[in-house]
Amino acid sequence: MSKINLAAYWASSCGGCDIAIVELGEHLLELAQVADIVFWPAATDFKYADVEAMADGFIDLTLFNGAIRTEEDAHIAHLLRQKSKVLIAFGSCAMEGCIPGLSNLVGPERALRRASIETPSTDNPTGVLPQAQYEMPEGTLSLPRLCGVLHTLEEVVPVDFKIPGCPPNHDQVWKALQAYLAGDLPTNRLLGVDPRTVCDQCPRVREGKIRVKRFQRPHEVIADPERCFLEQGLVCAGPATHAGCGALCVKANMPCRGCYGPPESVADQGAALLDALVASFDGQSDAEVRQIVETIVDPIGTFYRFSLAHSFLQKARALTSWGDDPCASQAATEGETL
Amino acid sequence: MIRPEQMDRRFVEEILAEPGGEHLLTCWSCGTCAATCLVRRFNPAFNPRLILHKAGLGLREAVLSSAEIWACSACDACYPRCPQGIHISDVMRAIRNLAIRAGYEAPGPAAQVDAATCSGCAVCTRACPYAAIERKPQMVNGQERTIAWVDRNLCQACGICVAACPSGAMSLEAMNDAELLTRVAAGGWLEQPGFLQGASDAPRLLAFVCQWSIRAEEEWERLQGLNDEHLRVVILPCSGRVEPAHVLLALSKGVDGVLVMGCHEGECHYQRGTYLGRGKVALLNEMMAAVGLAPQRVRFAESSALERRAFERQVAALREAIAALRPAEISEVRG
Amino acid sequence: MVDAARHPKITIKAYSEVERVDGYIGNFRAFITQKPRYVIEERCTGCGECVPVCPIEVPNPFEMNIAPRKAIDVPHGQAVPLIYAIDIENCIKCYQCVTACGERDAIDFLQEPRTEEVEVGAIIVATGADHFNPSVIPEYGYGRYPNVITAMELERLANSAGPTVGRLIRPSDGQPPHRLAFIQCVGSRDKRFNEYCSGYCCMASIKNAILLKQEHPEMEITIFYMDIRSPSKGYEEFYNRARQMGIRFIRGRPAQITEDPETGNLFIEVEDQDLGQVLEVEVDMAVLATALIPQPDTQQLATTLTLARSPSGFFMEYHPKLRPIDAPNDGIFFAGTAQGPKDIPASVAQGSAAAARAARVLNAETWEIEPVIARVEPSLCISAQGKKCGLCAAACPYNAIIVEVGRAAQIIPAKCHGCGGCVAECPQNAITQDHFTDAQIVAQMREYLREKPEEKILVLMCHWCSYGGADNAGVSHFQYPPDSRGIRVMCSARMDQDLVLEAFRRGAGMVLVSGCHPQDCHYISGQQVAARRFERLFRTLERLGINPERFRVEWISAAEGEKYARVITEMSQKLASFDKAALRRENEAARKAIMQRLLRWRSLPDMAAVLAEEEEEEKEAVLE
Amino acid sequence: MPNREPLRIGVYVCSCGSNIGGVIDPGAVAEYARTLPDVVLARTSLYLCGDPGQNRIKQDIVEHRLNRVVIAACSVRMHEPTFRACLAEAGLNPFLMEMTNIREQDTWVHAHVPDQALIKAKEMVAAAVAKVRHVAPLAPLRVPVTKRALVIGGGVAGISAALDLGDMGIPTVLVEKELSIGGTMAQLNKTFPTMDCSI
Repeated sequence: MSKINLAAYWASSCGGCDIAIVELGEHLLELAQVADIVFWPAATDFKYADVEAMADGFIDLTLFNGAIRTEEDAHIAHLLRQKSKVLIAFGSCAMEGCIPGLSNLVGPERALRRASIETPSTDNPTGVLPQAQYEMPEGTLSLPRLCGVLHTLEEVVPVDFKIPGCPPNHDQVWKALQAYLAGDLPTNRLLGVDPRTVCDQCPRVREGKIRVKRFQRPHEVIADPERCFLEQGLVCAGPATHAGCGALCVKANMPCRGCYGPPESVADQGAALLDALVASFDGQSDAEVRQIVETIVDPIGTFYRFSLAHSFLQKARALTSWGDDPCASQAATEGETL
Repeated sequence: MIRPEQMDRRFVEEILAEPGGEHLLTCWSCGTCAATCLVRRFNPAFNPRLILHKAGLGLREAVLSSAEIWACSACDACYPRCPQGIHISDVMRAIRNLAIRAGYEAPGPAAQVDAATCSGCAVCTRACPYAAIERKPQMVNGQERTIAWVDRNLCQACGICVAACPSGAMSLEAMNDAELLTRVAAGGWLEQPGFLQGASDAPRLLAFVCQWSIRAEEEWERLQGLNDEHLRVVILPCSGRVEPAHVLLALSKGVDGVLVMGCHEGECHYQRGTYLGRGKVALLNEMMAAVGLAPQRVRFAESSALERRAFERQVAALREAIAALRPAEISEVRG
Repeated sequence: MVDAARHPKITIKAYSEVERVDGYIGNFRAFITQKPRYVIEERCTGCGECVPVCPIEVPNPFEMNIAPRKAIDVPHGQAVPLIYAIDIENCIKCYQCVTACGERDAIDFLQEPRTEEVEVGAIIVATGADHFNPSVIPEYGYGRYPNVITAMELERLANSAGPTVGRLIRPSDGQPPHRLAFIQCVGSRDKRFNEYCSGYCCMASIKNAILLKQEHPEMEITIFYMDIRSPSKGYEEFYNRARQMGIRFIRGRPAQITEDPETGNLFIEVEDQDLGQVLEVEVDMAVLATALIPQPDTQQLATTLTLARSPSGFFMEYHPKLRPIDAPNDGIFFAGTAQGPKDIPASVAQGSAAAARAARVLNAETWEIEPVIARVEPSLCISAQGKKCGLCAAACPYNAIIVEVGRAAQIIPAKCHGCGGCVAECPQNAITQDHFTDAQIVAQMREYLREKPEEKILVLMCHWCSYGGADNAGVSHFQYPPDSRGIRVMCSARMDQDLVLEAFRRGAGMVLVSGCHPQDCHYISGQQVAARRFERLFRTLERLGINPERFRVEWISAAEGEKYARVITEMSQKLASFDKAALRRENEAARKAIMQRLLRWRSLPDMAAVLAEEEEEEKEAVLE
Repeated sequence: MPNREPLRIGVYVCSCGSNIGGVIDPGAVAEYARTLPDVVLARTSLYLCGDPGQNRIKQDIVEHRLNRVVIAACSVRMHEPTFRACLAEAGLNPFLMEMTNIREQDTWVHAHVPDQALIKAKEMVAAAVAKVRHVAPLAPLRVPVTKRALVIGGGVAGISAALDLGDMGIPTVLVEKELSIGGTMAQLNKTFPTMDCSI
C-alpha cells in the first residue's frame, strides 16, 4: 500500500490545533508509516511555492486549522482546496470562527487598534498601526490585508469534513484519521465526535427541577464538583455542545464553554443555548425575568464564544455592509439549513 | 336520564378527600370559569363548570371517562375570578388523580422524546411548567441511559420543552422546528429583501403569535387573513415556544422586524411560557445591540385578556419603530 | 324628608356627627358636633343667589361625582334643611357670595365647629351603608371603560332631577344607548370582596330595567344574573312583569367585559348556563349592581358606642333571630342598612321596629338594670388606714369611685357599670363584685381542675366579646378540641392575675385570658387595664418557674367564632406537645410561692369558706 | 357571706331537642348532678325554655323548697333573662340561678367527640353548682329614664324611626353627617315597588 500525502495548515489560529496533532504522540510514528507529510508550516519549513508546484489533487488529506482573517488566509484556503482531495476544517476556528470570530463584534479596524495600541501590555507610544503597504528605501513592504469579516473556512471554499474542538481532542483526531485511512468515513461530514451532547458524558448530578434566580460567572463561586453547573446558576454550554471532548472541562470543575459546536440537528449553537438557559429561569414576573437576564454577563461571548462567525446573528449583521471586504469576492455563500 | 344510583356520594367524598378537591361543593355553577376559559376555542366541549357540577352530583363514570377533564392547562385565569374562591385547576387535578387510579389515561397529544438523541441534560425537565418530564433510566439500543420521559397525564402540549431542547430530541406533532420553519418560509416569504435594505416599500414583519394571547373571537378569526408580503403570522401554542434561531434566521434573511406576541404577565395559559418568551426576547435584544443590530427590531408584545385589537396596535407600533430606524440602520457601519 | 323637618317633636341636626356618648340605658349623654357650614342657618333663606356668582365647580358626590356643584351650594334642590354651605376645601375666598348675599348677611367665614351635649334615654343607629367601588374588579373594567357605570350612577343619569334631566346617555360619547346590560352581584356574593347577598339589587336592577323599557320600548335590555332573589310580597310578580315586557334575562355570571377602543362598545363574555354555551354579547353600556358595604366610619361609631361588628363589617345585633333590632348594649337599637344590607321597604320597617323598641324604654318612668356592681369592704381598704392607694379609682372608667385618704374608698352605685376592674386592681382584695366574687370563680375553677388538670385549658372569658365569640363558634358549629373549660366574668378587667396563678396552682395545663379588642370594650377602657396587667404576668410566671408559653392572652370579638375555635385548637395542640410530667413538676415547684401570694384571700370570708370546705374534703379523702 | 339556711339546689339539664340531646345524654348529666353537694333534684327537659319546662322549675321551687337553681342549656346571652324571670315568678331571687352553656360551648363544638362532650358537660354543671352554692340574692337597681331619643343617621331608616318616635310624642334628635337628610334614598330615581319619586 502506497503512502498518502498529508498536509496541515494554520490560518488565523493560536497554534493549539497543531499541538493537538503533536499530541498524537506515538501515533505519529504509526502515521509516518502510512503517510508522507507534504506540507506543515507549523512543524517544518515549506514555502507556498512548494504547494503551488504540486499537481491539483496531489494532497490526499489536508487538516486546515484557523479562521479566514486575512486575504492571505483566503488565498491559501483556495490554494489548498485546489491541491487537496479531501479538505478538513480542523478545529473550531476553521469550522465556526472560534475566539477570533468574536472580533466580528467590532470589525477589523477596531480590532486592529485594540490589538496594536490599546491592550495594557502593548508599548506603542506613537500609535503606529500595521500598514498593508509600507515604503522602505529597500523597496515596498506589504502585509496581507484583513478581511472585513472573519470567515469560517467553509464560507470561503467547499469543505469535505469538519473536526470540531478548541482544540480537537487528540484521541478523536486519531480516530478520525484511522477512519479516513480505513475508508470508513461517516456520511454527515462531522468527524471526531461522539453521539449527542456533552451532558451525555458529564458525570454530574442533575436534579432536574431546580431553576435559577441568577447566574454567576465561574470565578465568582467555587462550584460544587458533583452537581450540574446550570443548577448551581453557572452558565454551562454542555447541553448545546456536541459530545466528543469527553466532558473535559466539567471534569476539571469548569463549565463547558461550547468549543465542540452544536449537536448535528442544531444550526445555531448560541440560539439553542439561549433557549436552554431561559428554560431554567426561575422568574414569576416580567421584572424577575429581566433581573435574571441582567445577571448573564456578555451574552454574545457566552452563547457564541466559538460560533459567532458562523451564526445567524452574524449573517443578519452582514446584511448591512461592513465596508470594503477584500475577502468577500472570494467568499462562497453557504446554503441555509436548520 | 340519570338514575339515582349513578349519583355516587362516595365519588364526591373521594374528590373532597383528594388534595385540591376540598372545595368542590362550594361551586354554585355561576359559569364565570366557563366564560373565562379559552380552552373552548380548541376544545368546544370543555366546560369547567359542567365538570365540577357533574362531579358534585357524584357522576363517577361520566366524569372520569370524559376526555375533557384532561384539557385544563391550569392557567388559573378562572381562579382569581371565581366568586367562591375555588381553585378550579386543583379540583381538576384531584379528579384526574382519581381517573389515573381508575386506569384512565390522558388522550394527548403529548411531547415525545427521541431516545437516540436525548442526552438527559435535564433542560426539558426544568423547562416544563407541569413537572411532566422526568429523567429516568431507560434501555436504548441495549444500553441503559438516563434520559427524559414524558408523563402523558401531565403534559399539556405547550411545546415549551421542544423549544428548550438544545439537541432537537423533543418533538410534538405539528409544532416541531421544521414545521414552524415551513410556516415561516412558506411561499418564499423569507427570500424577499427587506425595507431596511432599501428593497421594500414598507417594513416586513414576522409575527409569532401565542394562540391564547388573542382573545376576541372575531380577531382570532381575522388573524390568518392578515398574512401578506409585509406580514407573516405564525401561530404558536405559547410565546414560550418561540425559537430564537427562527428569529435570528429571519433577520439574517432580511426580515425587518419580529414580533413575539404573548400573554400579559400572570395570564399565561401554560403558567410560565410568557416569561420564557420574554426572557428569550430580552436576551436576543441584548445580543443584537452588542453586534450592532437595532434591538427595536425584535419585540415581545403582550396582550391582556381584557384587550381588543392589541395585535393590530402592536404591529403598527413595530412598523413605526422600524420606519424610524431606516436612515440610521442603513448608514450605520459601526462605532 | 319634609315630614321629618316639619315634625314638632323632631330636631334635625344636619352636617353633624356624634363625637362621644357617655352613660347607659335611660341616661345617655351624647356630644354632637356640628361642622361649620360657613353659612348662618338662621339667616340663610335658601334663595340660592350665592350660587351663580361662585366661580368654583367641584364634583358633586350626591350626583355620584358625574355632575358638578359650586363651592357654595346645596347638594340638591330638595335638600332638607335647605341651607347652603361652603365647601371650604375648594373655596378660593373670593367673597363673591358675601356680596350676593347682601343684607341677609348669612355668610360667616369665621364659623367654628360647635359641640353640644344632649341627654337621651335611647339611641337608634341608622347610619346606612356605602356602595362597593367596582374598580377593584379588573375584569369588569369600571373606571377604565367609560360606558361601564354603577347602578347608583344610573340612578342619577335616569333621574329627572339629575344632571341629564333624566335623559340616559353614554359617558363615552353622549349618545343614548340602545343595548343595555345589567350585571348583578358585583362585589356581593363574591368571596373576594363580600360573601353576603346585598339583597336589594335584584329588584333595583329590575326596577331600572322596567322604567327604561317603558320609556324606550325599542331598547334591548339584558340582565345577567346568578339567581333572582324575589322573596318578599309582590317581588316575584314584579320580576314576571319584567320578563313579560321583553327584558332579557341570562343566567350566568359575566366573566369579563372588553371594550372596542374605536366604538366604546362593550363585549360581555358569559356562559349562558341554560344553553351551556359561552356568549359574547355586544352592548352599548353596562350597569354594575354593586354591593352595599359598611360605611367607612362604622368602626369609629362602633368605638364611640362600644358596639361590635359582624364578620361582614356591619353592626352586630344582640341576637340574629330573637333580638334583631337591639344592640348588645342596652338602650341602643339598629335601623336600616347599618345593621346589614337590605332594601327600602325593609329599612323603613326596621326604622319603625327600632322606634318601637326604643319607645319601650322611653315610655317607662324607670328602667331596671343589672345590680352586678362592685362593693368595698371598708375594713380591708388601706385608704381607710390612712395610706395612699387609689388604684381602684385609677382603673375605673366611669369615675364611680371616690378615694380620700383616711376613709375607705366609696363606690357610687348608679355610676358603677360592673366591669370589675377595681376588684382585680385592689391589692388588698378589699373590693368584691356581686355575682362574680373571687370565691365564686375559684369554686368554679376547682371543679374544672379536679380531674386531670394538666390536660385542661382554663379559659377566662369576658361576657361581651369572648363569651360571645365562643357562642359564635358554637352557632357556626366550628369544631375544636374539648379540653378547654370556660369561666365567664363581665370584663377582662375583672380577671385578676391571682386567678391565673390560682389556676396554675391547681395544676391547669394552660390558661387563656380572653377579652374584647380594645375598640370593642364594653367598659370603655377595661380591656386596656387588663392588657397592661397581663403583659406583666409573663415575667412573673417565668420567675415562678412556669413556662410562659402555657399562658396566652387573646382579644376575640363576639363575631370571631372562627378565631375562638382556632385559638383553642392551637393551644390544644401546644398542650399536647408538652410533657405532662414536666407540667406537674412545674406546677408543684411554683405551688408554694403562689400560695404565699394568695394568702390574703383567706381574709375574705366567702373565700375562706370555699377553702375551708376544700380542706375538709381533702381530710375526709385522706381518712378514707 | 355565710349561708344561713341549708342549700337546696335544683339542676335542670336541657336537651334542646337534638341540639344537646343529639350529642350527649342529658339524663347522664342529671344523674351525675345528683351526686353533687346540696343538689336535691336534677331533671332533664326536651325544651327547658318552653312553658312546660319553666312551669316545672317554678313548681319544683315551691314543692321542693329549692333555694338555688342551675340551668345547663344554652348561652346566657340567649336565655338568662328568661330563667331569671322564671325564678322571680316563683318567688326566688333571680340571682340565685346560674346558667351553664352546654350547647354553644359544648355539644355544638364537640359533636365529633361525644364522650368528651359529656365529660365537659358534667364538669360545667359541677362548676355551676359550685358557683351557685356561693351566690347571694341581689336587689335589682332601677334608674330613671330621660324621655328623649337620639337617631344617628338621616336616611330612610332613620327618618322612619324618628317619625314614629315623634308621633309617639317622644322628643327626637335626628343627627345627619351630610348637609341634607335623605341618605341614599334621596339619590334614587323612582323606587320599587311603587315606582314613585324617592324624595
